[in-house]
Amino acid sequence: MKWKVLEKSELPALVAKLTEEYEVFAPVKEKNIVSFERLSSENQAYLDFWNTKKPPKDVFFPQTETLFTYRIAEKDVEIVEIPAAKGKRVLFGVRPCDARSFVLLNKFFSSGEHKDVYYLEKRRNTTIFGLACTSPRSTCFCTSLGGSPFGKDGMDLLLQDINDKYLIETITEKGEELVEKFPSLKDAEKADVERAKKLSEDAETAVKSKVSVKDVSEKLDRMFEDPLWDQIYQKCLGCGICTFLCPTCCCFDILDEETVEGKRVKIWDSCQFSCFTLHGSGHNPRSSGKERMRQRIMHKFNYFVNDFSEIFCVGCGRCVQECPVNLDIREIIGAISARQAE
Amino acid sequence: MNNPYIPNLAAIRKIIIENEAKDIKTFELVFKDPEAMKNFRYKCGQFAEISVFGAGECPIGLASSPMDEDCIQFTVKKVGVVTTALHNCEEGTVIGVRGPYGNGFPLERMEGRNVIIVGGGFAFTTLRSLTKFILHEANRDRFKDLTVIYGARNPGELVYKYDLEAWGKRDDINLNVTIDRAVPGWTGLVGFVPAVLKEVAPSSDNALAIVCGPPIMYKFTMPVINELGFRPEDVFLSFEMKMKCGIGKCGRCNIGNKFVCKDGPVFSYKEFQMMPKEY
Amino acid sequence: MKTAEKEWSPKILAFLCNWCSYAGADLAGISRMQYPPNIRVVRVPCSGRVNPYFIIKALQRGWDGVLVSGCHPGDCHYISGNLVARRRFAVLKDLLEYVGIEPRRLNFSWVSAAEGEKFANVVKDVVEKVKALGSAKRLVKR
Amino acid sequence: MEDLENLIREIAKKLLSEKKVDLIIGYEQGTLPLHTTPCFVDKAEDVKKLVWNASCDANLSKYVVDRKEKVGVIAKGCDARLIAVCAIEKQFPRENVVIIGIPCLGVVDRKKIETKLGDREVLEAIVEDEQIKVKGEGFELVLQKNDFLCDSCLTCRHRNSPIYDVFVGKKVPEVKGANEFAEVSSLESKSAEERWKHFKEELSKCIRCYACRNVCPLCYCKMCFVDQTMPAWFGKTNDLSDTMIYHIVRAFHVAGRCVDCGACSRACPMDINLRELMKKTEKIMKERYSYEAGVSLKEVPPLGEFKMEDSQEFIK
Repeated sequence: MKWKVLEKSELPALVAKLTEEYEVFAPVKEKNIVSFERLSSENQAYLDFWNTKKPPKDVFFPQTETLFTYRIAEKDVEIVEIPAAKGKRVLFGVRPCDARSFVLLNKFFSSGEHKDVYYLEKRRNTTIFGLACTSPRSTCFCTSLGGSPFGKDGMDLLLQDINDKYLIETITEKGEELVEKFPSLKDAEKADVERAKKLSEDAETAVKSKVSVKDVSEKLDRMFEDPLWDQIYQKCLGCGICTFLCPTCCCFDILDEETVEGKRVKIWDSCQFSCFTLHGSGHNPRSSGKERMRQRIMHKFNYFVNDFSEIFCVGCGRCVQECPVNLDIREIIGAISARQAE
Repeated sequence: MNNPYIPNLAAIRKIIIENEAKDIKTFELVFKDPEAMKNFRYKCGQFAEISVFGAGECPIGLASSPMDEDCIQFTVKKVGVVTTALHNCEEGTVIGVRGPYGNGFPLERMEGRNVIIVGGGFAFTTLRSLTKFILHEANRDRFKDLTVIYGARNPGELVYKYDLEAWGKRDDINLNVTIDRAVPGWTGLVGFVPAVLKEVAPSSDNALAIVCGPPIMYKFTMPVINELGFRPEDVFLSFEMKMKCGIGKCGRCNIGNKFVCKDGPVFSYKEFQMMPKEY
Repeated sequence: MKTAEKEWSPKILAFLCNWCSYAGADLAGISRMQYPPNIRVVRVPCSGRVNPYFIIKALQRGWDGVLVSGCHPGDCHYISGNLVARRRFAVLKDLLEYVGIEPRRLNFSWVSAAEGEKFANVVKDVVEKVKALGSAKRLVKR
Repeated sequence: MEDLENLIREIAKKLLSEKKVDLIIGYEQGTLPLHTTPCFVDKAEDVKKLVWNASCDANLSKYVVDRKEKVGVIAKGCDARLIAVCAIEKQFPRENVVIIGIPCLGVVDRKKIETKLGDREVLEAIVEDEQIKVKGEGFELVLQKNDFLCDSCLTCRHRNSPIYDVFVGKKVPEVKGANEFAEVSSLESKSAEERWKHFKEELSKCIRCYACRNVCPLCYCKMCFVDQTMPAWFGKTNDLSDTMIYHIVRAFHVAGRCVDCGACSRACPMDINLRELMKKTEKIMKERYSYEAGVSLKEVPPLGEFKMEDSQEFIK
């Protein structure tokens, strides 16, 4: 682990230099909305944000991704594969909660006999340059889910704002490789590292929102038929905000697209949509909002835990912030953990 | 890294119309690449994702026997977008096949035991694969008595009539074909599958039962299976769910924490009892 | 490039009602009236059968213009199909124009079975207008 | 406000205990400042949960469609009008719904407050009649409520539910002199090309989460046209053409029914101003068919009927 210092005024130059060697994706502000965009001459990184509206998952798992194209000639078909993107990428300015989502997504997409190469290839070519969180919001609950505002999970480097300058902490070899391209970076002094440590502790205590997830998974094992589900889904509108803006939600659909040439695409889908599980016959095993809400909670806090020993939530708080009817996942988790063990 | 989303191309060699309503057809496919054909090794009870280019993909159970090496077969009912498009295909059309996926029937556990196959309606496809496999001369000795109970609404809806006829002539299979209600000209069994199962009453001694059919059939067949003394771990059911990727990634076909596509589609009755009722 | 531009001519999708406009088009043909060959006709039972999706889909697929033609008000074979359609088209046209679709790409007419000449003139007019606009870009799916 | 809140609770209690309704749909305190959340009360003793203030922005008429039991709904002007539209469209028997009309002085647009505050987060807020007091880390501000109301509320024509069974409190004066179509008119005055550019930019932000559709009480279709597969009319990806068509067709589908409650714009996580599109449909209906949605329980929406003398200047 290495610590480097960067004067604040030098950051734009560092980012600019990165764009020369990498495809850089960074938070960009446009009309009040901050989201990860590919940096070009037309936009610039914006770091003065709480968190991006959309999580960075779409850099590896785009909302619409072409799996392959095909040409139909009478009865015959020719498939044209899309070569994996070879370009090296840097994902810059990722908050620790979102970086942690990549740890979970990696586990998921690389599990089993068949791996999702589209996600994994892009992830492998990418260096993740995190940005520590000095002022968490009231809806942040990362510390309840194993994260922290200065957490390093899923990152290769971490940029930390220590008031008058930045510290760059290299975490992995990939991160080191990147730092080596900037020989002018000075080593950090002990006092700087100490300060970062202090700020990190402050930030951690600033995360006031807590949820108790300790035995939620075990409780959910026995709660499939619990009357709780009849209550909590009632106000849910069944839209896709919570899942689309979730850094870990990664369910998708596969479709053939009608364009000049044939295209098979993978698109974001949501367990909250009624068509998600609708059979061709018209039968729907998750026919109401109740089953769909239960699926979302069970998937994150029980099924995923069974398979990967981790909760599929990083506590970023986006679903809490953006839900049009203020259906707060923290309350649901609270209600589950308040259930008495029978 | 191997890309699991790219289908193999296969040409439709033959289309067999299976029922009177003409909405169930069997498609016989040959891979364009002979190498791919050779590498496509599957087990009875597995399925594949079939692509009709321009319409999309859907999961279909393999209806042929793994012993049929020169082609694979799928029996498809015309229901949704892809199956309709497939039904509109002519012989010679090239479609896509990804797979095989899923766990398949527990053949190892069936060896040296009596096998009871219970099927209803068009869900008989993978059971046909299994029956064909067991009856194959290279395999028949590995299994003991084979009892097949298969029911359809009426004679016109019975699929694989050519197989049923051939099997009927053999003495190494106890074949019971039934229809729901008597119709003129039908000389075989009449009655719902559970009732016929009760009548045939195969012994549960050293036996394994495989059940496949619509949910309503499960509901009435399982009590009979229990009555006959089968242990839950000796009974296997095959499930259907809406699937897209077939490889446990797209997130929609789970029943509880089991993905039907990769942990199933075949589950023992014991596993089934542990699963939440959401299917 | 210049010649290519000269050679370009629009593709217009025309939905013609079976009872009036289609017959009107037929009459134009039988009467040997000349009109540009840029339209492709979809015969529909009534202008009321024209779902707004048809029109939007045509634009999405890159048709340069759309023409919907039915019986004159009062003459609908189904009494009021065209009157229901009229409101629908009015709202759809207003809305599509509002988002920026060029108004002249969306055309509607009443042509009776006896109005062969009117049909030929409508087509001429539509083709000319759309030609002046150039090929469709907005809403076209690439 | 206190006042109305108590009146609401009293009426809710009365309706429940007299068994006139099985369920009251209202608002309760949310988990975040400036938020309330829909709440379903079926016991008289629970009515104390009900609140009323200017952050009661959810359109509760959404929860009326498809309900079997008899319900009482707290209805602002816009909510009540949508209940009326859905009732005309026979989405539920009118007698199953007790509309508890409430005078509304407009609801707060949180996005406007967020824009004003920039990075500062509101940790505590008190919404009063005229003012909103917001507090956060190192700041405390008093905002004039009228500066932070939803755009829809600024030009609202029916702050008092025009249709109701019970009315709570005193009617408030209606907004005077506001030009509700100002935004639409200004867009109309631009060239087709400028308008296209505008809508293209605006709608390209869409992530197809369908919050605008699902929050809309008028979008009660069992299967939305974008979800249909046989035929699949339009694509489901976030391709610009498909996305724009989704929004255009949705606007078309609510034409003559939309009452400008503003729920779609408020729900949009990407801050798309959907109101621009919806408001246009209202204008078309007003100009062409002199129709205003949700003010009567008799008149059918314009696209459900016709007149011989309807305008047809666009038809040759």
